[in-house]
Amino acid sequence: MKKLINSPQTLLADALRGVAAAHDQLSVDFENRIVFSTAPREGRVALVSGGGSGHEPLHSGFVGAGMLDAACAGEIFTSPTPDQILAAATGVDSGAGVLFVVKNYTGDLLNFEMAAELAREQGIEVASVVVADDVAVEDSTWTAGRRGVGTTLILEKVAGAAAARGWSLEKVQVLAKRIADAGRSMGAALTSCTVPAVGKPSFDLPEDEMELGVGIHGEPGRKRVPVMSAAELSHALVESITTDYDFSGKPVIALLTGLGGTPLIELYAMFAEVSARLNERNITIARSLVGNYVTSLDMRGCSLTLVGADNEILDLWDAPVNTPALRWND
Amino acid sequence: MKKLINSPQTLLADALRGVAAAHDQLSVDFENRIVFSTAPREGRVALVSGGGSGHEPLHSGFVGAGMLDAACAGEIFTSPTPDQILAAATGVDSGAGVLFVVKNYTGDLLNFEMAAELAREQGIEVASVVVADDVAVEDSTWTAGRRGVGTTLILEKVAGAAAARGWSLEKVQVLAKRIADAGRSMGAALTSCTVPAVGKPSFDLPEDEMELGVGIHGEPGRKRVPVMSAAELSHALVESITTDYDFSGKPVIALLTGLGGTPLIELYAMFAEVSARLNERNITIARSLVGNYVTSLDMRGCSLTLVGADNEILDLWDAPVNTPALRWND
Amino acid sequence: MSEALTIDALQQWLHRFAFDITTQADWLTELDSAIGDADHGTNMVRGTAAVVAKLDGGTTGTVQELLKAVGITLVSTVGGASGSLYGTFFLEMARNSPSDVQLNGSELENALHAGVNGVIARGHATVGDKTMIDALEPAITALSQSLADGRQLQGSIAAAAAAATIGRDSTKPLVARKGRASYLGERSAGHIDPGAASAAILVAALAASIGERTA
Amino acid sequence: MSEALTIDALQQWLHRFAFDITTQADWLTELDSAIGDADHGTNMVRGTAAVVAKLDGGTTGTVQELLKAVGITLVSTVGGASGSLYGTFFLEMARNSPSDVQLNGSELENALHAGVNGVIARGHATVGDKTMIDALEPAITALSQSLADGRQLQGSIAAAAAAATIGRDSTKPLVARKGRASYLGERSAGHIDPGAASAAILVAALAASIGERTA
Ligand SMILES: Nc1ncnc2c1ncn2[C@@H]1O[C@H](COP(=O)(O)OP(=O)(O)O)[C@@H](O)[C@H]1O
Ligand SMILES: Nc1ncnc2c1ncn2[C@@H]1O[C@H](COP(=O)(O)OP(=O)(O)O)[C@@H](O)[C@H]1O
Ligand SMILES: [Mg+2]
Ligand SMILES: [Mg+2]
Ligand SMILES: [Mg+2]
Ligand SMILES: [Mg+2]
Repeated sequence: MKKLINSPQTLLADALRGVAAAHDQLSVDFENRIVFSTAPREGRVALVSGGGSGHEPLHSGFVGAGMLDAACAGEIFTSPTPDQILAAATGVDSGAGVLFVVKNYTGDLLNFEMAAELAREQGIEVASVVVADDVAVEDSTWTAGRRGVGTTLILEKVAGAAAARGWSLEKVQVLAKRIADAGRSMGAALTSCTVPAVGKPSFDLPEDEMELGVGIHGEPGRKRVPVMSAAELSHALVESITTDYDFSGKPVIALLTGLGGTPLIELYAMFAEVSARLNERNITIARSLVGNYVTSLDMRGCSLTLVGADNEILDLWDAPVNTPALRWND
Repeated sequence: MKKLINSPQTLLADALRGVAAAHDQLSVDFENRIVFSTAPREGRVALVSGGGSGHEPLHSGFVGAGMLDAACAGEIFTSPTPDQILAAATGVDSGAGVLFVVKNYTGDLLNFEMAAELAREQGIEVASVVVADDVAVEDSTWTAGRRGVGTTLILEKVAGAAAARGWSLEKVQVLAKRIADAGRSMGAALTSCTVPAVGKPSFDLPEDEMELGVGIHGEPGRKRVPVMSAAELSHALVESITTDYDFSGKPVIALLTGLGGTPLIELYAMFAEVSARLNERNITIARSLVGNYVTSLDMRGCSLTLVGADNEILDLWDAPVNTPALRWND
Repeated sequence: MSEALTIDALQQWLHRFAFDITTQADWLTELDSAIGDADHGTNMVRGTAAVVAKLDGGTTGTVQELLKAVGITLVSTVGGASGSLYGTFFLEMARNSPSDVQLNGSELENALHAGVNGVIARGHATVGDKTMIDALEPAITALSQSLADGRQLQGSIAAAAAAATIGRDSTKPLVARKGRASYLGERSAGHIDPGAASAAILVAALAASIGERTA
Repeated sequence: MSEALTIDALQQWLHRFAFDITTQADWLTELDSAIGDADHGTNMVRGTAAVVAKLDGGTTGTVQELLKAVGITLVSTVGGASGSLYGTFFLEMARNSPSDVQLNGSELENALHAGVNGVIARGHATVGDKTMIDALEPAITALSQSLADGRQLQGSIAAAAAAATIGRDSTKPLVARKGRASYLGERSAGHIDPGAASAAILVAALAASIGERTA
């Protein structure tokens, strides 16, 4: 294993020091591993998210004016603990309540749930929204359901803008739920990631094969297939996503994220194909992001997210944001 | 070789299609492989850069209001041709002249030089600035001199802001030269990159070694050393840079770029160490960027750039910019 | 009678648990690599080490206080699914333990039962979902059965440990319906569930520490 | 006399050059991997293929026009250092060729000389810098010497090709002072320069095509 780190044990603490050193507009609680925005939040709803580390810039890179008020960093691929999340909630609440943005993993659900119970005991109004957008996973009430991936970022941006405009907790939650419901994702990996504490790839992939339907934790995907061209892969991703949800007739926000080790030139080549596939289906990309936004350590591959939008959502998407990883109109 | 591409032959064309699909504020000349800004440039100096592809977001990701007016994309690691550059110059000139931002590689120098000759024949006023900031290469008038790496981005931003403010070509060039003179870089690689047309890594690195002093073209570095911790590597990079140029007493703009395949969490861990090393030397980081900005295909590793600044430069750095990869105060 | 578990015995259990987790951490992580996210060993080591540090910090108090401290420590150091679930296990044990310095056989049975039920209430898993429940549920059933049959605590806990091991192994052919492994669908079959493996270690540690004590 | 090179002979040279570049492209790229950026083979294939397409497109005209078209094609398709330098080579050859449909021996010598000097003027390399000049310069010297010695054109060009090959091999121990390889410092020693290798192919192609013609 080769990484630019001091040691697996200190990686998270070191990275948080780096975040603090790089971004004046953030304040880092090192003990609780929380990245706070210094943007004013008096009298408005605050957004808290978090999850296992290794998905950077998710979530710490989306903390700042117009997006998250705090992000809790768990250990690598391990959801944060209730006391961390509670500390974030108490740190950001100004009386208007807190929305928890949770990705649908058992660990995240349980820990955010325990934190919500504790926060409510302290008189903080808490609402939650759960993102479960990965169509690679069959949806069923008998299982843990779908994983939460790229829709999370889009939800954090749009809901963050609504909170900045002073919407009530209930309204922000309803909006967030609307985004979560209208988002679908699917990913593919060319290589596994290597969890630092493990020191070797989570799975082996022969030179001529790829994993279709991977998540962002180095778990194997749904299917191992021969390596596809960008055109073929775009077809597979778009087909899976659009047969799961009908995007026709609405503008979509598209996110093509690399999984951490994917160079931008490849992502652009993929995006050319994705946009061609969507064109063929008369689906209009109203807004897009191409880059490494929701990652899985050093994994190579990509994940496509589409969120069905409307004018209200696009307007909130375009609203000012000032975070390390997304910044515009500020 | 595993890549998200259709074929090595079409990669560049595909990526340009992706850039066009992702960014409304850019217009792409596919035949000449030029990415143009659609920002108004009437009556002001225009900036043109370019180089071999494989360094994305450099340069196409820095095209837009407040930065580059056009970027010429060469083949992978191959500088663009004079006719491409000429087409860019004629495309952006509005009579106030054009500044060529050139990285110091023989191919880039010769091709931009030929293009400048051709442009001048057509009555376009052209000035050039050459970036040669890589301290891993010994500086000598008997050789090709130093490579141009990260300072390029900082120069493009600052000079772009000056051009947007209506500075004359001469003034913009003098400023650009000032940045080029005050910038120093040094990089290290954990792995080689793989040039798509070659299909295998440009060099092999054993699991326990790294290359110190690499450039951004998969050329081997100056020295092969045992893999270092982030703390040790930060020491090596900062030491090389600061013994080459005296940054004390001025604010610096720091760029820690990944080389394309480096996850953000590692870059933040490195940046924590870099900022500690600079602190120890009483060097103040006034502005910073951490991310994959000047890359070498899928290479893993990082490169540190420091540019000695002053209030004028910082003010221009903070000026509005709206490009795919850098955007603020717009 | 020697059938009661003292605070010391409980501490010994937890130390033993921590030790066994540490020596088997790589295996747990390997199991989690196959069908999860390769962190279960690391998670459990972090949590059980924190428990040991907490215990070594002193101030024992009652069984209830001890178990509550363990639960809180696990919840606040492990993270992930297992942190919340193992934490709940001990917190529920604590809520169903006497404010005393020891537990007799039926009190222990009660507490363990409550712990397992707490995990089920939190995680909504049932036997066959390929989770730690596949080890915990048979273990508590075997314990109850054995005690009901009039066997001694030590032997009954040994029976529970044996049942947990069998339950752990029973997860191998299963297709997961809960936790991260469920994302794999059919591909989750053929691997032992990491949480079932750590749960079997937990019960085996109890048996071993009681065995040592009474030996 | 048969000592003159016709347009046809020049075309044959360029076709042969393109063919030899294609078959040796992987080797050229391998040389460039060792001390450069692994694109020299690809660059030269792209450029020479474009030249062939241009030639096959027809309208020959004079030697000057032909060589100029070749130079422009290389400049506008190759990129990198070699595109500009090989382009300059042919453009300078063109500027120093007669507006005629053939070149006699001394005209060819003149043109090649001008080509090499053009590369030197652009790139500022001298013999020993570990560049294409290490193959080109000895080649033109050998040609001139041989012609001055009164040998025939064909034999003189064969001598030039032999000198280019020796020049190419002479780059192996050198520490590069120009081009990308110079970034490696001492580590550039021990490898043949890719541009010297392609330049030796260029001269060898001229010798071979003349050999074939007159054979
Ligand atoms: N809903 C659930 N009920 C009971 N146990 C569960 C549930 N979900 C997961 N688990 C257990 O947790 C284990 C995984 O723990 P761990 O790897 O530490 O957490 P994570 O899955 O968050 O990475 C699984 O092997 C499984 O036994
Ligand atoms: N200044 C120079 N003068 C002469 N030849 C040069 C010079 N710089 C580079 N070259 C030649 O160009 C070759 C490299 O060509 P190529 O790989 O196609 O371009 P690049 O170096 O831009 O990638 C070198 O091997 C060398 O022979
Ligand atoms: Mg986990
Ligand atoms: Mg090149
Ligand atoms: Mg796990
Ligand atoms: Mg080259």
